[in-house]
Amino acid sequence: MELDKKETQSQQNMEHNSTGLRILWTELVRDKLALVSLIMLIVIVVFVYGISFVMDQDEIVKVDLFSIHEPPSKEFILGTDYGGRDVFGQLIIGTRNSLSIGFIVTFLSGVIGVIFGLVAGYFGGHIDNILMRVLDFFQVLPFIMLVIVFVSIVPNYTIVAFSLIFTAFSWMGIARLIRSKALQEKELDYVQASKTLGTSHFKIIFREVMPNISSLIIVTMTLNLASNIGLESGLSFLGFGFPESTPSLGTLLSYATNPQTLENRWWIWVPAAVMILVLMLAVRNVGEALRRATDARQRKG
Amino acid sequence: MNRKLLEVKNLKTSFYINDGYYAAVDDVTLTVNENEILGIVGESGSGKSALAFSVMGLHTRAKMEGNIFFNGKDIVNVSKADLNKMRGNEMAMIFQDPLTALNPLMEIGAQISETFILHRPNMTKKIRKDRVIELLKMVGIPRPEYVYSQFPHELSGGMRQRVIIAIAIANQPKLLIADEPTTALDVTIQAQILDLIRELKETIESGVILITHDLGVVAEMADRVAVMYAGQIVEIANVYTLFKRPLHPYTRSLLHSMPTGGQDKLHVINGIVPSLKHLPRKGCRFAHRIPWMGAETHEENPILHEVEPGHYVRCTCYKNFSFQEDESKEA
Amino acid sequence: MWKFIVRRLVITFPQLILLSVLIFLLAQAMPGDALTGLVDPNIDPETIEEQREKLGLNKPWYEKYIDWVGGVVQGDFGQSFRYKMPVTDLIEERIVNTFWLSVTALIFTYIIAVPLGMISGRYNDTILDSSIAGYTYIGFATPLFIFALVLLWIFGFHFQWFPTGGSVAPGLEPGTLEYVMSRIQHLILPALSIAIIQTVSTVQYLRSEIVDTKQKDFVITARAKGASESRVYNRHILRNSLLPIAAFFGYEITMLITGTIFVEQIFSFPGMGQLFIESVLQRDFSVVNAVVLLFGAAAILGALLSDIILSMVDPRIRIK
Amino acid sequence: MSILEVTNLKIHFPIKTGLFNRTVNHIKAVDGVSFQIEQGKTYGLVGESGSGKSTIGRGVIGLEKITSGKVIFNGVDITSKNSNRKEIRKNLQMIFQDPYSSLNPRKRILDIIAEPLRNFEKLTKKEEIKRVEELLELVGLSKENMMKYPHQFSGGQRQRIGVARAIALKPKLIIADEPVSALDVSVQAQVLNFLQDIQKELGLTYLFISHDLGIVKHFCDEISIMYKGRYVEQGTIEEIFNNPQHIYTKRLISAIPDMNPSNRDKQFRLRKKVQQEFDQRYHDYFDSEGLAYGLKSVSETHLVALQEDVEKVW
Repeated sequence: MELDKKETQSQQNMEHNSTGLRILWTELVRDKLALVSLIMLIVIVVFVYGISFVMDQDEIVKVDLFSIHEPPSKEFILGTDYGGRDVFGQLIIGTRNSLSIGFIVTFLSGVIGVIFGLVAGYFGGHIDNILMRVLDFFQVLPFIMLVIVFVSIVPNYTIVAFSLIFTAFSWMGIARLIRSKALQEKELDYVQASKTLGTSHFKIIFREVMPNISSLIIVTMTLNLASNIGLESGLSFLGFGFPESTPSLGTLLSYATNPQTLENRWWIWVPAAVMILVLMLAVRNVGEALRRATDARQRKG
Repeated sequence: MNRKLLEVKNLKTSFYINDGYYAAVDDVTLTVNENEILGIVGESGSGKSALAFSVMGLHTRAKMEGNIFFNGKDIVNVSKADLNKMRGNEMAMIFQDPLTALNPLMEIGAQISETFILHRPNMTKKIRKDRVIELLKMVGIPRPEYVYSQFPHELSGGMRQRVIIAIAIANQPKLLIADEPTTALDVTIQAQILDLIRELKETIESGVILITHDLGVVAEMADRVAVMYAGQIVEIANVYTLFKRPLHPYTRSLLHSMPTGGQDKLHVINGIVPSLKHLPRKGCRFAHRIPWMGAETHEENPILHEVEPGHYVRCTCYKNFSFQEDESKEA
Repeated sequence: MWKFIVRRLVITFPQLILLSVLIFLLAQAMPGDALTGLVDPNIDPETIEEQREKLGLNKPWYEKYIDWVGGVVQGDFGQSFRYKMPVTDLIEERIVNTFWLSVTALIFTYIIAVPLGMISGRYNDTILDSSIAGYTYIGFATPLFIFALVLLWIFGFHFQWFPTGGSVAPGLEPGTLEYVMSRIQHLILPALSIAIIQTVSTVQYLRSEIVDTKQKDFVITARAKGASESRVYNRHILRNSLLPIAAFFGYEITMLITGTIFVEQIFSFPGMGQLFIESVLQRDFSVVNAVVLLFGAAAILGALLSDIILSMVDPRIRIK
Repeated sequence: MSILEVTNLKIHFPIKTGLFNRTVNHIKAVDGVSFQIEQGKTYGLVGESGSGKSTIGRGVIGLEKITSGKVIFNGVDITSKNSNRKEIRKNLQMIFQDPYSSLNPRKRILDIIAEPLRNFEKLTKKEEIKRVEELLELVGLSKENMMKYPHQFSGGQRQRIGVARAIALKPKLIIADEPVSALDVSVQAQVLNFLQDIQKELGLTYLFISHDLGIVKHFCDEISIMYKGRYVEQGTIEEIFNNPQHIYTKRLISAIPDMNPSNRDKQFRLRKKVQQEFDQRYHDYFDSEGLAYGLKSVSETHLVALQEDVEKVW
């Protein structure tokens, strides 16, 4: 039984590995919820980036003291905030900014994490030991606090600076995951075979091992995108995200720390809250569907 | 002749895979008598382990049809509570992988004692411990008092397999099922474990089902042998008969492909064992792997039939079968 | 086991030192120093320079670091230039509040997570499991601060069941029952929001741990012994899966820290998290440093504690 | 002429414990092993798990760091720093145990077989495809398979693809590390026959590592038995199987299940007898650390690890 099970399992693994990307795609399309989420995401992205292209950002963030805290009306679909600024406009720009930062940070931390993890896992031994101690240290630190401190002391604070700080403290999760997978992968005979065939370490890491964990990378990065959007809006909520002039979804929510706004002016913060929820759920749905596709065991139930 | 202990009748065990049920064990009929070792041989995917799990009622998600009579009860239809009364008591199992079959967080003593707690609830703690230590001694574990309070990871593979055997024989079961008990072990350890199983069988006088992929193990251990291929039994015979006069083409091919020394070339069986989903559901399942024999020599609906007393074969194609090499020599 | 613990401790010390160096370097990068808050801007530069020399602010960085660490070890975090009082005094009352908030949140977390994880692991792929999965699904996607805001909105403002800010109602005498009750009342909402959101990962962790254990070979061995399903579950599966959970809470400290920062801000709860945000906004950096150092050390020690507990309960580490 | 000459090979793995990962001890995976393989022959290394047989193979090909000793391959000392690694790599190839994990599931058969060619020979696309076609034909697979992925093949076919990759550079020596132990009996036969065929065709030399005495007996010319990193006995097939000298060899041989059921009681008694001898005369065969003694020759080709004066007792 055991032997049979192992055999079929390894066969299955190989099967889904070899055409991994294609299977990821078919699985994603088969999962109705994930498909709907994906379509919704695409619509939001196109809509938000499209509109913000035509919209005049300066116009939106301009303070208009004659129309403070107006409820939704024809002129302002979602009303205005304490500065008389159009909430709908801010929502669009905010969503765009939150998404952009999410993409950038996910990509950067993904690149760092994957390289770090692959190197640590593939070489193992002392290199792994040292790298993992570094990683342990970074991971145990309270992420939010350090980002806040860095954000507050960086001299000319820009979006680039923010992305870099954010990235500096968010690559560890994926690095740990990739490393543990690389540790398993390098023990497999195909890696040993490549070594005996005279292939260089660099080639083995990136041409042989990496393609075999590509689905894991995609899945993890998708799920990271969701959590990065959440973290960014949290930081903006606390006032340590984007610079004041660039609205984010968290900025809109931070107005709700004013009890008056929280209690009586729902139009300012509820849309942003809903938007964050929708984005995170949609991205997660896609990510989870991808993960189910890669995790044969979960698929079997 | 010994009394019948276990009778399996037309057993079919199916698993749900993706889109439907597929039978891993298909139309299996066999008996195990008291005080005998029945060997079941087959390659991976032949359904031999699925059969063992069926007999123990260990499948959680399988659909079982047919009957398995043991001690007057039909395991296929017995209640969970009754099944639990039988398992570990009247019938017990030895598993393939000693490294994973023991609970890593429980002391060895506690894991063996559990069988007494379950089936001999009146036994006092003191007696229980004595019995466990006695069992450890019986399966050849040195320093049993010490091992009693050790954890599995402190023992070697061979020692762990002995512990698993101790668990299995604790209540002197009438039927002992050994599922590839030595596959994960080195040859010298294998020999020790097999000798141990044989000796224990003599002392507790139980029937044994020995499942293995190794023809050599069967030759050394079994009284009777059932050969399984693709979920079915293709041949059952007394062990001497089977090794001297095998009939079914699969049995004969298998024996021919073993390196025994002396041959120049090993016999190669064409093709591969079909996977569960792609089994031919009609006709002789081995048909397509004998390239030099046409389909017409195989029966449409082969059944296991008795060709001489105690020797059963599925499909009548064996009458026309000889090895290609032999044929070409004759020609 | 002792070897393991000692090794683990050996890893912890460099972590603590690294943390202190990091914070010290951050402090150096921060505008202003210990004197900035104290001196009157009208005093002439020469006097300031004199003061600086006297306070040791002109020493090389490593000497300053040693002075600073020496102070920290004795509980001296310097002066808050905002409040003109020692940071230690400022932190003292806040830390008690945050401690109780964290403990309450942790208790809630375990009350919620363990039963849910057990149910959904044992009855996986049933309706019960799916409904719990529904909760974890929403919980994962909901940022803590949004959830806390909504709780505050509904139960604080709309129904007015719970206070909307502070740690205790004003005017109550410490030590009285009313005082204690009021404090508890102030804790419930913030602690619950942390627990309900943070719980999600614990539920999932426990569930997958149980589902994994269910498929282990030794579970089949137990069944083959004739153990009933409930015995198999309680004696073999649950025991083995709860073990990592027992050690989980040390790691939760990092999550709790993040949680308190948000929640204290939203519920105006006078704790360390709120102090931290306030101090950063007011550029009261000596306070910021102290808070980061304490929280960082708590997280490092929490991880240490988890590993030690694990090494004590798992025989595979205990006996080597 | 011997193509591979190993002298006093030692491969030790450090055991690290303590506070600073200090090396406190060594696992002597291979502890002073010497042998030579003649061109065109098959040399079998036999032992149980942990005997160090695989480590020798991995050490020779460079997957494991050699602690000390000399490995002379094709007249070149490959342990010395200045030896031409590239040339050695080309002539020394390996076949792995697990046909499922030894082929990268993400690569087409073409890319798998062409990997060594791309590393060592600058071929045009066309030449490369032609070479791969030839190799596939040699291992009995059609060229249509080139664009397929490993999962589309059975275990036996995959193992042959692994062989095609190993012989792509026309090596002189192939290290086969348990090449059939992951396969079913019927498929084992197929791969073993095939390995013999290409050996004749290409004049290959094999270092055949296995735990299965039955297969070794069928496949090898000369074998050695390993126990805990040391040689216990070395000789031709006839010498080892018909005239085993060391108790461990006897034990190993008596443990092989006999395919004739009529012999079972004889086998059982033999094992009991060997076990008795093992228990009684343990110290004649193993030193105080439980390791084998140094080798002494019984005949020109037959070497046994025995204590110096044990012959007198005999």
